[in-house]
Amino acid sequence: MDDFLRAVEAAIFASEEPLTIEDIAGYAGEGDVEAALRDLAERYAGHGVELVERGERWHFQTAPDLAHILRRTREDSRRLSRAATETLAIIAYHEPVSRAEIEAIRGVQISKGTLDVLMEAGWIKTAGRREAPGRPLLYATTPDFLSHFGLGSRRDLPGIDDLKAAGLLDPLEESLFQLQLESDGEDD
Amino acid sequence: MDDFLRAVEAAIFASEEPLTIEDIAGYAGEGDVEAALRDLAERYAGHGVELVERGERWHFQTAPDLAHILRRTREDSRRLSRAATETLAIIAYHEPVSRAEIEAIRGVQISKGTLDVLMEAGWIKTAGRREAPGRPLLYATTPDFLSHFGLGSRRDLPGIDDLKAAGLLDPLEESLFQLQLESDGEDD
Amino acid sequence: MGEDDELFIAPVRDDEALNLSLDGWEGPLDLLLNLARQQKVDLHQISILALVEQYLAYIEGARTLRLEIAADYLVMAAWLAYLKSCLLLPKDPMVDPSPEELALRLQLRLQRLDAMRDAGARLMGRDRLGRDVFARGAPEGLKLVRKSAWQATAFDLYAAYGRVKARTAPAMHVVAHRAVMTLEDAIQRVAALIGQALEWTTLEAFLPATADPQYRKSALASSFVAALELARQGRLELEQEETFGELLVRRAA
Repeated sequence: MDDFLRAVEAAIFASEEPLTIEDIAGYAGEGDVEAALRDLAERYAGHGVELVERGERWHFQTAPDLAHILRRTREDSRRLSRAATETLAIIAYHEPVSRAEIEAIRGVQISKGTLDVLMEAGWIKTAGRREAPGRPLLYATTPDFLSHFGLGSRRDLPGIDDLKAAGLLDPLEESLFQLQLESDGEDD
Repeated sequence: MDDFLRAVEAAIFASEEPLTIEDIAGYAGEGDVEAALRDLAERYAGHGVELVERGERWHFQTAPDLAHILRRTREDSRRLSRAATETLAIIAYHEPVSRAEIEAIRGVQISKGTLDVLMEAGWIKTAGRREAPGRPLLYATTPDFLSHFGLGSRRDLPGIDDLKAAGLLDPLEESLFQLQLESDGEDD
Repeated sequence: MGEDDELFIAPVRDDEALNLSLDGWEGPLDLLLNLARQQKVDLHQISILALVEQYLAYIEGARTLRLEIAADYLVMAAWLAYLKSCLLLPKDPMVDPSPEELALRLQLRLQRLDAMRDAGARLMGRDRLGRDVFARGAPEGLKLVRKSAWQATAFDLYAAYGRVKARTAPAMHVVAHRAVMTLEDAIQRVAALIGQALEWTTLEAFLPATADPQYRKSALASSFVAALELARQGRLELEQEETFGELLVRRAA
């Protein structure tokens, strides 16, 4: 195992968070980081520990099939409410998306705490404003979202291609009964 | 690699503290933990990461010879000094421009350090020499300058009329005061 | 999985009418979706008319039980009743969008919500970091050495340029003309006039006649200083009987 490979391995191992290729190069110095990552991923294949890429950032984690021996019961306390789960899914599949759009899909107003919980978990962030009347604030997922749910990128979101093909992820602006009943108006 | 070995590896990797053989057996279940530890230590020999025993507890650590690479420079935000900001503005509005010209426009001398800071920030670069007596070195802004300040091109810089409208051209009492201060010696 | 069960709350059965409650639903769309799932067909093939009937019956049931019904459920009921009548009435080609189109949109809405609900459940069921898979428990951490990243905003930049421009622009100074009596003039004048003043005379008597209060003030100030100077030179004497009293002058003996 050459020193560059060892350096890449050590840097990712020592880091408290996933590292981008640029981050790794910053530690390991001159060399082909991508080739080293491929090499390492192969060496670790079948181990109890694996090298994975999540949102263009790399980290080691334990193999999923060992979950049963490592699972810590206390983690269950961090269960997301149904509203938060749906909201997270809507943001992930539609991002960037405004609050009004999330509400239109769910057919119900978001309580303030819902987005806060997702922000606090580090899974969503604000992502600028839409250049449209009212300039609504937009939300998108974070790299930590991808790491947490074991997604290489948003393309790995379960079923996203099918949903897209079915038109179920198309922009949705009109509110549910907008055409018939000018409802009391939606705010964001 | 058998599942017992993988479990031992994963348990040590995921643990927040070094584990005793009993701890490890608690996770990995039935099996010869000591043999597994020997096996793992051998597999990791020569890696950037090693399995080590300290006081009858086991943990992974990065190889000692790589300690020096696990250090990296971090960027700390520092506000640009007034002298540097003015110099940068003059270069942006008048580029390409020589140091003597900058000083003439600014009405105050600039220290070498001022230009160095702007170079280090990646906002200015040298842009050849003027074909004039003394062939003075010329300075211009970089693409990083445009992106940092959110400008599509130098044409997006507000014009003199815009500055006037924004009240930025009002001769301030303060500017006189500043002149006095700076002539005493400028710092960056 | 338990998690999924929670997402799809068990449908309400007719024989459990007393359990009829609106608390369990997150709004009318949620209720509609759950009713739609009772049709036990793919959401593509759902009968909107049947769904409308179910919803209206549900709301009616809640009404007879005198449950509190939130306004949005009633709005949805009104809209669905309207949709139902449109679907049953003979086609009017002038109506745009057509009732079929509206029904299709509602169906699409339900599919969208259903898809997101399903996606949420699938996300939660993944191997999650910190629950199913674990990062290194005790990373050494990477050391950082500080380096400067220079910060300045666009406003700083423009303000700086404005400052430079304001500073170096040729400034035109206009000094307003003011009538003043200089100290030199006052000394000459007081020195000339004191020759005639053998007795104590007020300083004011030496001032020129003027209607300009500013000039008078200037003349008084300058004449006072002139009197002090002349006194210093031993050419006149000064006297004041009380604080702020009249200032008297006469030629030195």
